[in-house]
Order: sequence, then structure tokens, then C-alpha cells
Amino acid sequence: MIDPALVSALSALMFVIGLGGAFTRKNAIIVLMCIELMLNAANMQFAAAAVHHGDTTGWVYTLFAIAIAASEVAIGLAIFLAVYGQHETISLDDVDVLKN
Amino acid sequence: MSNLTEIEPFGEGFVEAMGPELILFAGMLLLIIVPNLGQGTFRIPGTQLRLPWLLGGQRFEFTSDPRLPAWLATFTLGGAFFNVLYTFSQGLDRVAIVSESGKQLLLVNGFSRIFELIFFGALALAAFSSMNRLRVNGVGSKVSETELFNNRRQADFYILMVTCALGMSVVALAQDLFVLFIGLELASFSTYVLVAFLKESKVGVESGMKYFIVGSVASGVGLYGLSMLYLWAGSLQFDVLATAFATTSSTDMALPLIGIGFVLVGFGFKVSAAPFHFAAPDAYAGATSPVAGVLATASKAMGMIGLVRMLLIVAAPETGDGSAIWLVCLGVLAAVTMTWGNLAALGSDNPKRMLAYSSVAHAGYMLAALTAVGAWNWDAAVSGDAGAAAVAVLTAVIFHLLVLVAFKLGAFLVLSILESEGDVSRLSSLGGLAKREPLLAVSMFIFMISLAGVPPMAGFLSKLLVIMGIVRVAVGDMGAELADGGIYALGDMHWVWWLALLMVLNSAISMFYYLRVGVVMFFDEPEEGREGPLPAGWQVRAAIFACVLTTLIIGVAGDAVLRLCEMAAQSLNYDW
Amino acid sequence: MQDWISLPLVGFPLISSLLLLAFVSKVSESMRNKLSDPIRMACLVFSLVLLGITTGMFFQYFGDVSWEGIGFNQYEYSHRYTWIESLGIHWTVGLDALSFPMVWLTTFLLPVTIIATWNEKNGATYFPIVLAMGGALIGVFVALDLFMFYVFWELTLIPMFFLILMWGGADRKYASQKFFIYTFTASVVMLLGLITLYFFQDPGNPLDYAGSMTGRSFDIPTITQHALAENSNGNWYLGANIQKVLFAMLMLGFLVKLPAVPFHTWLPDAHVQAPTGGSMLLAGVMLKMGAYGMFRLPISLFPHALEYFQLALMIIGMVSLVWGAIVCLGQTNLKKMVAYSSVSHMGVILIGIATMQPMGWAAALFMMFAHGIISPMLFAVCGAFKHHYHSMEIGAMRGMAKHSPWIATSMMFAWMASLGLPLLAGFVAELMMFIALWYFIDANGWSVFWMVGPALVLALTAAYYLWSMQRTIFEGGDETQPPASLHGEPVPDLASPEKLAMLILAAFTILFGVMPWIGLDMMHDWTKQIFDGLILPILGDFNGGI
Amino acid sequence: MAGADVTTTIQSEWLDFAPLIILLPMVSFAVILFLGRVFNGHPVWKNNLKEGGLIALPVMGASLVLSLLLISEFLGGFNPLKVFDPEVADKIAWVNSAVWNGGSTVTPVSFGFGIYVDHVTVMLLFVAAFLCLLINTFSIGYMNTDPINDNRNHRFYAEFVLFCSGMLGMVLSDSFLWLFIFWEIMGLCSYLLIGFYYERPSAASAAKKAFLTTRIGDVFLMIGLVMLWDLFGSLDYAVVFDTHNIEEVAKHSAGTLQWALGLMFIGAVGKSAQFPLHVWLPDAMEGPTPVSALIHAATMVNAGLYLVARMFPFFGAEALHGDLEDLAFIIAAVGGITAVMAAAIAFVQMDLKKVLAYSTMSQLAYIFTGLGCAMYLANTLDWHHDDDAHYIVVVAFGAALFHLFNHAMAKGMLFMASGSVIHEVHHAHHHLHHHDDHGDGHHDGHHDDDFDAQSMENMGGLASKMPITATAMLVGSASIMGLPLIGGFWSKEGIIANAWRVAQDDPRFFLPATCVLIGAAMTGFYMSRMWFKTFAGKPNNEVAAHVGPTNTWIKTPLFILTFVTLSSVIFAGLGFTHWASDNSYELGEKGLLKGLVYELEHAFANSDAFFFILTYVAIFLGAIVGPGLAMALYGGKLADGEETKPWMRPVIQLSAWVNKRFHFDNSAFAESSLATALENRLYIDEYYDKAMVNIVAGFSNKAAEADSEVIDGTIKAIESGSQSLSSIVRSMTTGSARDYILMVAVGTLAIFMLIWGVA
Repeated sequence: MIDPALVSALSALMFVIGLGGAFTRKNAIIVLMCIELMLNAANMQFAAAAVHHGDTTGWVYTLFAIAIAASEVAIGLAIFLAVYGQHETISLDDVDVLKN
Repeated sequence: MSNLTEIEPFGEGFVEAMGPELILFAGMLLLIIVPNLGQGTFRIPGTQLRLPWLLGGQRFEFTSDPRLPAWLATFTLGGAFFNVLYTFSQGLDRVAIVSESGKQLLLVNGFSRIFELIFFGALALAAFSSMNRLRVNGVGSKVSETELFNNRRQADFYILMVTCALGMSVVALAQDLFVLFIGLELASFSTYVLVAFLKESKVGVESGMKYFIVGSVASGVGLYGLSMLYLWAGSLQFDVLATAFATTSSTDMALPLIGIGFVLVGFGFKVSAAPFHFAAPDAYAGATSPVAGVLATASKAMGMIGLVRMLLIVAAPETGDGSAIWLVCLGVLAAVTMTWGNLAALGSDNPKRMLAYSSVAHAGYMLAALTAVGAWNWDAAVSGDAGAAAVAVLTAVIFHLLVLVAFKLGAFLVLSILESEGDVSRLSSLGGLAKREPLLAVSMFIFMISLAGVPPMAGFLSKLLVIMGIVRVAVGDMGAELADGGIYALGDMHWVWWLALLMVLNSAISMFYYLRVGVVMFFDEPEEGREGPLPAGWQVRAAIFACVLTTLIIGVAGDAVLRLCEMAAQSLNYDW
Repeated sequence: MQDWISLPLVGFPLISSLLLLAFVSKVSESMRNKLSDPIRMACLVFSLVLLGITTGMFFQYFGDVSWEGIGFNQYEYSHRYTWIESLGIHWTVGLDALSFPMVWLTTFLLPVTIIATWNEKNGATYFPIVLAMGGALIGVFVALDLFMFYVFWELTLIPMFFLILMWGGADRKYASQKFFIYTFTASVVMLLGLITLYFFQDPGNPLDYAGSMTGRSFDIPTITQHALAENSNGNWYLGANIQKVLFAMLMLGFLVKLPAVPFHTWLPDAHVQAPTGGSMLLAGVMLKMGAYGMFRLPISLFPHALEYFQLALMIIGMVSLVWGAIVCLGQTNLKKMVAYSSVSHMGVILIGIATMQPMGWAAALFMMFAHGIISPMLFAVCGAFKHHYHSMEIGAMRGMAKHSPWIATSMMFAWMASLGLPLLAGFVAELMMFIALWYFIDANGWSVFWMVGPALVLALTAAYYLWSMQRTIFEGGDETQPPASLHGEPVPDLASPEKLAMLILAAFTILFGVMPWIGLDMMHDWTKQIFDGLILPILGDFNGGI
Repeated sequence: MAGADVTTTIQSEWLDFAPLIILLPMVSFAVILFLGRVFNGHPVWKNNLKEGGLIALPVMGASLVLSLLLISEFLGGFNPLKVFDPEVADKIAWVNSAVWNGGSTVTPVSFGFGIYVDHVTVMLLFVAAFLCLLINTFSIGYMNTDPINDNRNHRFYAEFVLFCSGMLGMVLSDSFLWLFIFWEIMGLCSYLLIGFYYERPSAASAAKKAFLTTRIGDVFLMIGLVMLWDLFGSLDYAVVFDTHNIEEVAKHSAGTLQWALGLMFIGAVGKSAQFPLHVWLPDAMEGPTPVSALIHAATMVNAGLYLVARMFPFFGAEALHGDLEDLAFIIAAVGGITAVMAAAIAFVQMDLKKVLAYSTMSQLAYIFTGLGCAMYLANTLDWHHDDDAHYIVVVAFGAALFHLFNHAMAKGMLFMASGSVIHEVHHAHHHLHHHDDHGDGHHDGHHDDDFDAQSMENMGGLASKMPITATAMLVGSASIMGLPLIGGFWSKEGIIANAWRVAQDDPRFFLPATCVLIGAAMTGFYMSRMWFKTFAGKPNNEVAAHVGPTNTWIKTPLFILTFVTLSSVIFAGLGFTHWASDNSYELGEKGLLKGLVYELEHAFANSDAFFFILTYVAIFLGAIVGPGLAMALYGGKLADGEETKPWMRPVIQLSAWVNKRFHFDNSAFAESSLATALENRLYIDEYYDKAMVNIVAGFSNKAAEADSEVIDGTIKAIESGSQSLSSIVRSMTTGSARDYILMVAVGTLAIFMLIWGVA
């Protein structure tokens, strides 16, 4: 069995990649993917911790988190579509009517 | 202290305990079903017999009324609101919803209920006053319609409001961090869509997108923090976390501290604390005003619950001689937030952005108050009755959040009237309001000076309470020590006193932009094309009037509300 | 005794004006204009009722209250109602010889202001706001609860803000905001001071009227009593350091309101832009709130700190006095000049306080009162000048004595009263300040050069007033062209209501100049009481005699 | 008098009415002003009541009668002082307060008002009340006949009576405080009356100058009073003159007392127009002539003298022996300098009233010198115990006061006479001009303004046209010049003699002594010059030739004053030179004839050789050198066919003879820089103006700028600073969601580090 610590380390890496990607990429879809990466990092950590503590609640948490991530994607994509309809781009840098 | 009743889900007493939530749930179902009722029939397969089953088809006149969903939502939220009030009047029972394994999932007590009061009140007002105004002609919209949305789309809007309320009430009740998080996400997702609801408008969708993306990142960080806490403690129950935190030696603090820090980010976004607030002004500016008002009041209160639970329950300040570990961090956050918000609002010409920044500033004031709680027993010699001090500060925070609904949401509602006749992205949109509708202008002025904290408005009392709380912690029992011949200097007070000073100075800065609104309304001429009477709509005016009355009455005679908040604060932690 | 203060003096003007305003805001524009006259009359009658009540109080008609012999920290007509119990907030009202003259002055100025600005535009809203202003001002003076005091202190800003914003001059937008924000800034610092003071009370020592949640009290008599007890033990109440800090914080709020140099720059802007009625109340009563507050709170609570900051106060007072006068001389705007003269006169009050002499304090109190009668007249004259000649520039209109003898006479009278002509109200205060100052300087071995400032100012004051009169009342005559701003219309003199207001103000200026004891005796009594009750027990030994 | 038992209180019948002397005019001020406002232009008001003149007249009469009753009672009872006892309750407690001297109680302090009567009071009371009545009479003739004053005379009379009230109040009040209060009221009236012709810029400016200049003196006076109060704890005469109190103060604060009195003296300098605060008086002649006569010659300017005379008890106090001699010298020196300076400027003045103004200044300076010398003597001689010394002091002080009396009467008369001349010249001009309008078209553009009715250039030979005026002027001039036996002779000789007496003791006093001696000659010159230029010789122009006689309202006071001035010899015989005496030298104790002989003996046959010579030198200078030069330059016969009264005929003929015999060309002097300087008033006004404009106005303009730029600028900088800070802060909200996420990440890192750092 894999040491939960390694899983945690991987999840930390994923989290950092996700967070870093979120503010370096322009395309909203990719940013959304980065967010998913962060959520998945958390999921992994939950799973690892559940193993570590031998506590089943962690699995439940993971499942719920996946559901959350899914609905997030649904909402996100819907919003991006609407944005594209109005702005004809989903580049985060170009959608900046509102500022200051 | 009333006894705690533990109930399993759907067990005996569950309906009474979960009354408001069940009302919301029922209302949500009604909102889904009722607007779809029509002459729809169901043909029994293989026959020509058509049974009317009322769904779909040519809808009834009643069910196709675009105002119907709003009424339904208003009654639902209002019903929940009054249900909460009723339970208060009945003397609240503490009820915990426990899982089969005995873990507390939800806890009904004064603290959670008073926040529900805030949520339902704000949402009910927002729903009620949105009744006549949900049109397409938002800011910069391509499509222009003069009619209201059809009632199906109306229904979407109000369903989201109700789900938002449901999510928020889960946040208020949750005793498990993850349950809290789920509630938070439910409310957040609803608000993302509400913000982006005007999909025909450029700014509407843009604000929605920004709010969504930044919010998602923040909750992603928060969730990761959650997972770290879980990794550390093996549970996300608040009491388990609190015990674990209190027993962990300071050398092993790394994991929980990172976890708590990450969770703070998630909640920080909700209360729009700097530097997590950036999406807020954009969101407020793009959303319809009632929704923005909800963001500034209910959503902020929701974030505040998270902070309170995390900081005061989990990472509670040590009961011995010392202060919370996060004290400096939160103090800095508070100072930066209030100053940033006020400075940014100072130069903002967009009334909604201005209110957004002011909301950031108010978040800073409340963070300062929480900081003070963190310092509650900073020095055994002079802290005095620290528990009472902590209750006082928390009371102040709750009171502030409560009255904020009246004057912050009220201000947004005034803007919403103007919004439904056109653009409100410039301060000059408010020009000549005093001539066009004096009572509205006076109401707006009252909201503004209440936000600034001018007596005798509720905003003054709340700000006073916050300052009093901070000073109380900073001064502690020095008075008694002085009377016994102790000698103290300014430097002997806890440094949170300086947060109070910063806070009053910030109030002074805020006076600039609040007053400017008054000047524009009472001094400037209306913009071209806006000279005529304002759009009609008694509902929104009634809501504004209610807000004004609340602002004034609580400002002048807020004792009862204050006691309610005190009771709520006391019920957060019975150790105090 | 019946409560003659809460409802009759405070509630009545506030509520009636709010009702009037609410009513007016609901009617149509044309109806509003029609309502202007009856509302004006109603406000006048209301304010006369207020004046009647306070005058009745003076003549001991209500409850046979003698204004002399009230001990320190004793109050007449006092009543206490619970307000916000959990915080120890009460609606506590009461009067003593410190606050009563100010209350009377407020009620006196209200009808006079209404008469003087009889023809102000939008009267239907203007007069109720003036009335509300009066109610708020009275509230400040009768409040005996820190919270209530602060509430009314800030409440006064709102009607004044609207008076300036809606009836002011061209630059009223800037001025009204500056006025509001500047004084608000200072008062929130004061608020923090008040709250800190609140929590520095000893909850162990059972406090009357303490809040259930806080264990402390906002009650001014109670706090004063505790402070007195502590101070007279030979200790500094709250300890030296804290006392000094709190004194400074409270004083900041009051100094800005007063205003003292260098916190005065809101005043000229506010005055120049304010309408006549606003200026009259602003200069007449609102500035005095600062001085009143000083006596009521920092001085009564922190006498040690007062002595510690004596030199600082003296310097601020001197600087205000001299700087105000010098700047006056450099003004070309009539109203600005008068505004700066107020700064200068407020310096007299500060100096009087800084002398820590009964006579100096009595001088300060009488100056508050006398300036409260004279400065409204100054501003009424300025208002008439502006109203009739559409200009505020000194020299825009000359030879007023020829074509506008009433304005000219009023102006001459007011100017002379303000420069301290004997037998007019201002002289007594200046004289007493002078004597107290010299007595103090001599007794404490301070340098004689402290006298240079006041002496210089006596001459400078005469200089700027005479200079302005030369360019307005004198010269010109037949050959002087009326200012272009009149557009060739004939030059009007004062209207009848203005005349009446001027005559009333002049009569009282003379009355209190010739018979100063009417007001001065009770002020003297108050200073004597506070010295007997507070200062002497505390500082008597401290100095070891001078 | 000093050192006498000042608390002696005797019941008096008329003392209770004394406040009426002040109150009657004060009330009539309001009455006249009010009636004038209401009835302006009404024929009854205008013709029958003379626009208030006939309301003022009986009021002033009543004041005079009451004053005379009080005086006669004072003289009859002849107690040194009659005061309200401070302990007696009927003194009005005007201001009550307290001071704290660091002890365990506060000391109550009270300022009250009461009436105080002594020799000095009585002298000034009579002068003021008497002249006020006469000048009121004159005003009715002067003001009401000038069309320029139509419908504004009520203002004149109102201010006039208010002034009288102030003057009478000042002399009657029982404390330095009330002296100051009434002093200021007089100052106000002076201001108003100088600015009576408000439409003239020169009048407006003169009024301002007068008020400001005297105000500067008043400031010092006020400080002096405050210091005095500090020393004695009171300003009541009864307290400050109390021998015991003075002894107490003298123990350790004699120096402070000298400072206090010195500062008070500066107030007197301002009010009495002495160098260096004299600049206002000549300009004050912008006011109507009765004002000049009353305020700026006869009464108000005496207030300064009165104040100095009031200080006498300090100088005479035994306890302060020798402590105040420096101040006495300063008083005398200021007087001496002013006497010469003013006389010199008077040499070149062409304006009739200006000559008189400078003359006033100069004569007041004489009185100051006299007072200074008397005070020096009182302060240095052991006069309480040594009878000779006592006599010297009393006579010295008496001479000064007597000169005050003589000068007031003479100068009042001179001003009224000059007013009468101006009035008639003006009328003549008007008449002529009016006449010309019909005859000669090109005179049309000729305005009143081009013609200066006050200039002596437009007079000459008027002795025949206006005999009574000319006589009054002659007698008045003689009195001022100190021609033997007439008016001021008695007092002036005394002043000169005392100055030299003191100079023998203290060489510093050679300065004032020399000045007054030279001044005598100068007085002789300029007064004669004025008279001859006005009344002798041929009319200088057409207008002067058409001047007619004057009216009865004007003639009456001239007549009375001429008589009073000539009666000076009788007053001298009655011992007026001992006026300031206490019980040992009673008024008229020797009997009139014996007294007169005594006085003559002292004047002309002084046993002391030094004073014998001095007397004749003075007479020579004042009565021969001065007038002689004037005759030589300006004397001349009347025009052919003109006749005048017999008593003036020899004077005119003498002047004509001297002019013929000794005439010399003075153009060298007239064109010298000295003459230019004199014409420009020695440039003093110019320097003051420059100081005012450059220093005061310049500084205040800079200050006003600094106030808005620096102090308010700081506030504005804070505002604009926060605005720009705001735009910086807001610019961080770039609009790009990426940046927002970045900030979230940064914030996360920050929280992490903050918590980490603490943990």
C-alpha cells in the first residue's frame, strides 16, 4: 500500500500546480481545469487521510467533493457560454469591462 | 443554559427543530412546480383518455403570472424568517441533529438561528423587492425588453434564492466543517448564477464569471485546507478539531495552521476581506442590485459564521494566559481590509462599486472585532472577565451583521429602483433624487450615514459596539486595578486598541464617499432623460421603508435586538 | 419635578420638525410653496414656545430653580430614563449653570434666526430644519449621558449639513462636505476617547446605572463623581498617562469644533457658503459646543491633565487669537473675515480656560454667551449684505450709510460689539480674560510677553473691522456706482423682519453689556462651584500656592 | 490730597442725582436717534426741534445744572473727597468673579460702578458740562444752517449727546475701569463724528485713523489697568489711592506700578494726541467744526490729561517717594517734544482748523509737561511734611490743571470762532457762486469742491465783517499765547516756571523746560499769524470781501466764552492755581483782591531772581518775539473804508506798522527742506502709513495666504493624497480575473507566513 504521506505530497503538488495554473493561464476553461485540479488535490488528500486514520468519513467527504466539483463545472461552463455570447471571448484578460 | 436535545434525522422533533429549513424546502418544491401548472394532460397509453395532470400545457393565467414566483419565494423566505422569530419568542431549544454514530451534524441554537434571521430577512427583502424589476435591460445589454421575464425564468431566479437560503442555513447550523462547506458551496453556486443571471448583459455575465472563478479558487483552497485539517485530526467535527487543537503542542502546529490558514482564505473570500475581495466589486457592479445587496449582507454573514467557527471554536484562544495564535494575522488582515476598502471606495464613481468597497471596509471592522476576541485573555492580570468581553465583541459582530441588512441592503434597493430605469454605474445617476422622490433620497441618505456610523442610526450603534468590544478587550480590568492603585500607561493596553483607532479614522475617511452620495442626491440636477418620476413599484418601496424603519428604530432603541445578539453570542460557546 | 427638558425642549422641536418635513415631502411643489408661510409661522411659534420655557426657567417660573448655588456635579430639572440598559445607556438630562445659558441662548437664537431669514427660499423645508437644528443643539447641552451627548453632538451635523448644502453659496457642495467630514473626524476620535474612558471605570466599584453587559456606566454625573473621588485622593483619576491621553483625545474633538488653529479651516469655508441662518446658528451656538464640551468632560474629569496641558492650551489659544486676527486683516471677503474673527474670539475662550482661574473660566463662559449673541448679528449683517448687493467682497458696495442706513447701522453696531466696545456684551468677557491672564502670568511667573498677543489682537481687531467699515459704510455716496451685480436695480435696505432681528440682537447685546450680571452671576457661581468642588481640593495643594 | 483720608463719606443731596448727569444724555441719544429715524424731513422736526438740537440743548442744560449743584456742594462742603463707600451697598456690582492664588479658597472679585468726586473731577466736570452746552448752542447755529447737513443732523446730535454722556461719565466714575469704559465710548463718538461726512473718503480715512491710533494707546492703557488691578486687586479709586494699600504695593512692586502707570500714560498719549500718537488729531478736523471744538479741542483730548492727573496720588504717595520720577520725566518730555513739534508744524499750516489742531496738540503738551513736573516734584519732595515743598507741589499741579481749564475755554472758543468764519466764508462763496451763475456763464463748472472755505488763503481782513468773531478769536489767541493777564497767561507761566524749577533739580528736565520756553515764542508766532492772516490786512479774494456777519446761535457761546477767558484773571485771584490743593490751601481763602495781588506779585515780582528773569523771558518770547515776527510777515491794514471795533483797531494798526517797518522776505525759509518737512508733518504720517501698508497689511496678506495654502493646504493635501492613494488602490483591481486569483494566492501566502511567523 502506498504511504499516505506520498499521496499527500502528490496532492500538494497538484494543488500548487492548480493554483499556479489558475493565475497564469488566460483561458477560462483551462483555469476551470486548474480549479478542478485543486479540488482533486483535496480529494486525494481526503482519501489519503481516510486511509491514514482508518476513518470512513473521509471517503464520504471525497464523494461529496467530487459532486461539488461536478456541479461547479456545470455552472462554470454555463457561465462561460453566456460570457462568450456577450464578449465573444473567454480569455480572462479580455473580459474586463468591469474594473477599478 | 437550556438542555441539548439530540435528534436523529427525521426522528421525533425533527420537523419542529428544522422548521425553517423544511419551509424552505417546501417552498423550493412549490417554486418548481407551481409555475409549471397548466392544462397539461396525460394520455393513458393506448387510450384516448386524457387525464388532466396539470403539469405543462397551456398554463393557467394564475400560474403564468410573472410575479407568482416572487410571491412564492417571498412567502417562503418570509415564512422561514417568521418561523425563526417564532422559535425565538418560544424560548429557543437547543437541538442537535446527530448522525447515527452520534456525531453532531447540525446544531440549532441562538447563534445559528440569529444568522438565519439575517439570511432569510435579507433574501426575503431581496425577493420581495425584485418582484417587479427583473428585466433584461441590465447594464450594457444587447437585447432590450420592456416586459418582465416570463415566469419560468423568474422561477429560476427565485429558486436560486431559496436554495441560497437553504445553503446558508446549513452553514449556520453545521457542526461539522465539511457540512458547513457543503452548505457554503450550495449558497455560493446559487449566488454565482444569481450574479450572472442577466446573461443578456455584458457586465452581468462578466461579473458572474469573475465571481465564479475567483470564488471557486478560494473554495478550492478552502477545501484543500479542509483536507489538511482532516489529515491532521481525523475528523472535521468542530469539537474534535477544537480538542485536537488545544492539545497539540506548539511544535506540531504546522499542519493545522496551514489548514486553518487555507480555510480562512475560503471564508475570507465570502466576507470579502482584502486581498480576497477583488471579485466582489465587479460582482456587485454587474449583478442586479438586490442580488448585490444579498452578497453584501447575507453572503458576508455566511462567511463570518465560518470565520467565527474556525477561529473561535477550532483555533480558540487559549483559556489560560495568552491570546490566539492567529491574532497578528487577523489583525493585519483587518487593518488592511478596512483601509483598503475605504481608500478604494473613496475614489469610486460607481455607486454599486462604492457600496462594494464599503462592504469590504465593514468586513475589516468585523475582522478587527474578531481579532479582539482573539486577544480576550491576553494577560491574566488585567483581562478581567474575559469571557464576558468575548461575548461582548461577538455580540457586536452579530449585531453589526444584523443591522447591516437594513441599511446596506436598503441602499442597494434604492439603487435597484434607479437601475430599473437605466444605468446606475455613475454617481450622477443619483442626481436630483431629492427632487424626484424626496423620501427615497432621505432614505438613501439615512442608509449612507448609517453606513458611515452617524448617530442615531443603527450603523452607529453597531460600530459603537464593535469599538466598545475592542476597547473592552484592550482595557480589560485595568479600571479595577487602577482603583487598587495600579499604574497603567497607554502602552499597557493591548494593541488591538490601535485597531479601534484605525477603525474610527477609517470611519472618518468613509464619510467622504457616503456624504458624496447625499450631496449628489440633494444638490445635483438629475441626469438628462431622468427628470421624470421614478419607476413605480410599491413592493420595493415598502422594502426600503422597512429598512429605514429598522435602521432608525434599532439605532434609537436597539436594546432588545442587542440582547438577542448577546444571547446568540453566548450560545456559541458555553464555556464563556 | 416634572420633566421640563426631555419632551418640551428636546423632543418637541425634533419631532415637530420631522413631522413637518415628512408632511412637506409628500405634497406637490406648488403646494409646498403655499405651505411656506404657515410652516414658517408654526416654526416661529414653536421656537417662541421654547424660548418661553427657558426664559420661564430663568425666572424660576418652572419649579423655582435657582441657578446659583448649584454645587459642582449637581443638576437641576434632571431626569433619567433607561435607554439601552445592557450598555448602561440612559436618557439623562439636566441643567446647571454651565449648560443653562447655552440652552437659553439656543432658544433665543432660534426665533431670531427665523425672523432674520424670514424670506429664505423653500421655506417649507428650511424652517423645520432650523427648528430641528435647535432641538439637536439643545440636546447636546442637556445631555448628561456620554452616549446621549455624542448622539446629539453628531446629530447637529445633519441639519447643518443640509442647511449649507441646500441653501448655501456657490461652493456649498465642497463646504458642506468639508464641514461634516472635518468635524466628524475629530469627533470619532473623541468617541474612541469616550469609550476608552468608559472601560477604564472600575466595574468592581459598584457603579450606578451600569450596563448589564458591560458593568460600566455612561452616566456623566456618576463618572464625574468617581473621578472627583479619585482625583481628590491626591491621585490622578485613571493614572497620569491614561488621563493625559484621554484628555488629549477628548480635547481634539472639542478643539476642532471650537475651532482652534490649526484645526479651523473648515470654519471659513462653512461660514462663507452657509446661508445666513446656518451661519447664525453655527457661529452662535455650534462653536460653543466645543467649549461647553471642554468644561463638561475633560476639565471636570481630568483637572490634573488640564494643568499638565495648560501651556499647550495657552499656546493654542494665543495662536488662535492672534492668527485669526491677522488673517482677518488679509481677507477681502466680508463673511470670511467675520468667520476668522470667530476663530480669534474662540481663542479668547481657550486662553480663559488655560488660565485656570475662576475669572478666566467665567470669562470663557461669558464669551461663549456674548459671542453667541454678537456673532449671529455679524452674520445677519453679512447675510443682508450678500442678499442686497449679491456680493461678499469688501468694497463691492460703498457708502452704505447713504442708501442703506439700516444695514450700515447694524453693521457698525455689530462690528463695534465684536471688537469689544465697552457696555456691549463682548467687552466684559475680554476684560475678564485680560485680567485673569495677567493675574495668572504674574502669579506663576510666566513671561510678560504672553500679553503681547492679546494686546496686538485688540489693535488688529479694530484694524480689520474699521478697514472693512471704511470700505462699506463710508465713502461713496452719490457718485458711487452700485455694484455691477445689482444690474442697475435700486439698492434696497433691510427688510422689516431683518430689521426686527437686528434690533433684537442689538438690544440683547446692549442688555448683556450694560448688565452683564444677568448671565455672569450664574456663570461666576458655576466657576466658583467647580473650583470649590473640584479644582481646589485637587490642585490646591498640588501647586503649594503660587 | 493724596494720603488724605479717602474713605471719608459724607451724605450729599446731589450726589444721588449725579448718575443722571450721565444718564440723561445717554437716554436722549436713543431718543434723538429714534425720532430722527422716524421723523426725518418732517417740518416740525426740522425747524422747530432743529433736528434734535433742541432736544439735546435742554438735556445738556440739565446736565450742567446738576453738575453745578454737585460742584457747589463740593465746594461748599469742601471735603477733599466724596465717594460712594465701596462697602456701601448702593454701588452697582457690575461684574462678580473670583481669582485663585493657589490657596485653599478663591478670592472674590467685584467690579462696580459708583460716583467719585474730587478737585480734578470738579474741574473737568465743569469744563465738560459747560462747554458741551455752549457747543450744543453753537451747533444749532452752525449745523442746521448748512444745506449739506440736511436730514442728517439727528445723527450729529445723537452722537454729540452720547459723547457728552461719555465725557461726563468718565470724569464722574469712581474707578479706572469705568474711566476706561467711558473713554472708549468717547472714542466711538469721536470716530462717528469725524466720519460724519462719511461720503468723503478723507473723512472716512480720518475717522479710521483716529480710532485706530487711539486704540493703540488704549491697548496699553488696558494692559496698564490690568497690571494695576493685579497690584491692588481693584481699580476703584477708593482702593488704589488708599495710603495703606499703596504702602503695601510699594514694598515690593514699585517698579511694576511704574510700568503700569507708564502703560496707562501711553493711553493718555493716544487720546490727547501727543507724540508719537498724535497723527490722528489734524486729520480729525474732517469732522464738522463743532465736533472739532468739542471733542478735539475742549473735552475728549483732555481725557488723557485727566487720566494722568488721576494718577497723581501715586506720585504724591509717601511710600512711593522717588520711585516714579522716571515716569514723571517721560510725561514731561513727551509733552515738551510735542509742544515744539506741533507748534513748528502749525507755522506752515494754511488751513484755519489745522492751525488750531496743532495748537491744541501743542497746548496739551504744555499741560503734560506741567503735570509731569508737578508729579516729579510730588514724587521727590518731602511735601507731606515740609510746608514749602507742599506749596510748590500744589501750585505746580494747580498750574497744569488751570491751564487745562484755560485752554479748554479758549480753544473751544477759537474753534467755534473759526467755525463761524468758515461758515460765513462758505456761505459767501456759495452766495457769490450762485450769483455768478446768472452773470457769467463760464463759471458754471465751478464747484464747491474747488474752493476751500477753511484755507486762510481765502480770508483776510475779516475783522470788519465779523467783529464778534474776530474779538473772540483775538481773546482766545491771546489766552493761548499767554499774553500777560489774559487767560492762559497765569497757568502757562506756572508751567514754564515749574519746568525750570525741576530742571534745576534734575538736569534731564532741561529738555522739556527748554521746549516749553521755545514753544512759548512759537505759540506767539503761529497764533498771531493765524489771526492776522484771517482778520487783518485786505481780503485775499473776492469771496472774503463778501463775508457777512454770523447768527445769534453762534454768537452767544462766543460771547460767553470771551467773557470767561477774560475772567481768567479773577479765577487766578481766587487761587485757581492752587486748584489741586487740599485743606491747607483753600480756594479764595485770601479774598479776591488779596489773592490777585499775591498772584501778580508772584508772576511779575518773584523774589527768586531766577524765576524773575524767567518770567520776563517768557513774556518777551511769547508776547513780543512771536507776535512781532507774525506781524512783520502777515500784518496789514484793513481794506480802505472797512472799519472794525475800537479794541481791535490798535492791534491791526500795530501790525500794519510792524509789517511796514520790519517786513522781511521769508521765502528762503518757505522753500527750505525744513518747511517742506513741516508741511508734510515731519513725514511721520508717511512712515506710519508705510508701516501699516508694508508690514501689517503685507504680513496679514501673507498670513491669509498661508492660512489657505499651508494650514488648509495640509487638509487639502490629505484629501487629494487619499484620493490619489485611492486611485492606486483601485488600479490594482485590474478587471482581469487572473489578477484576482493571483491576489488570492498572494493572500494565501501572506496568511500562511503570518501564522507561521507567530507560531
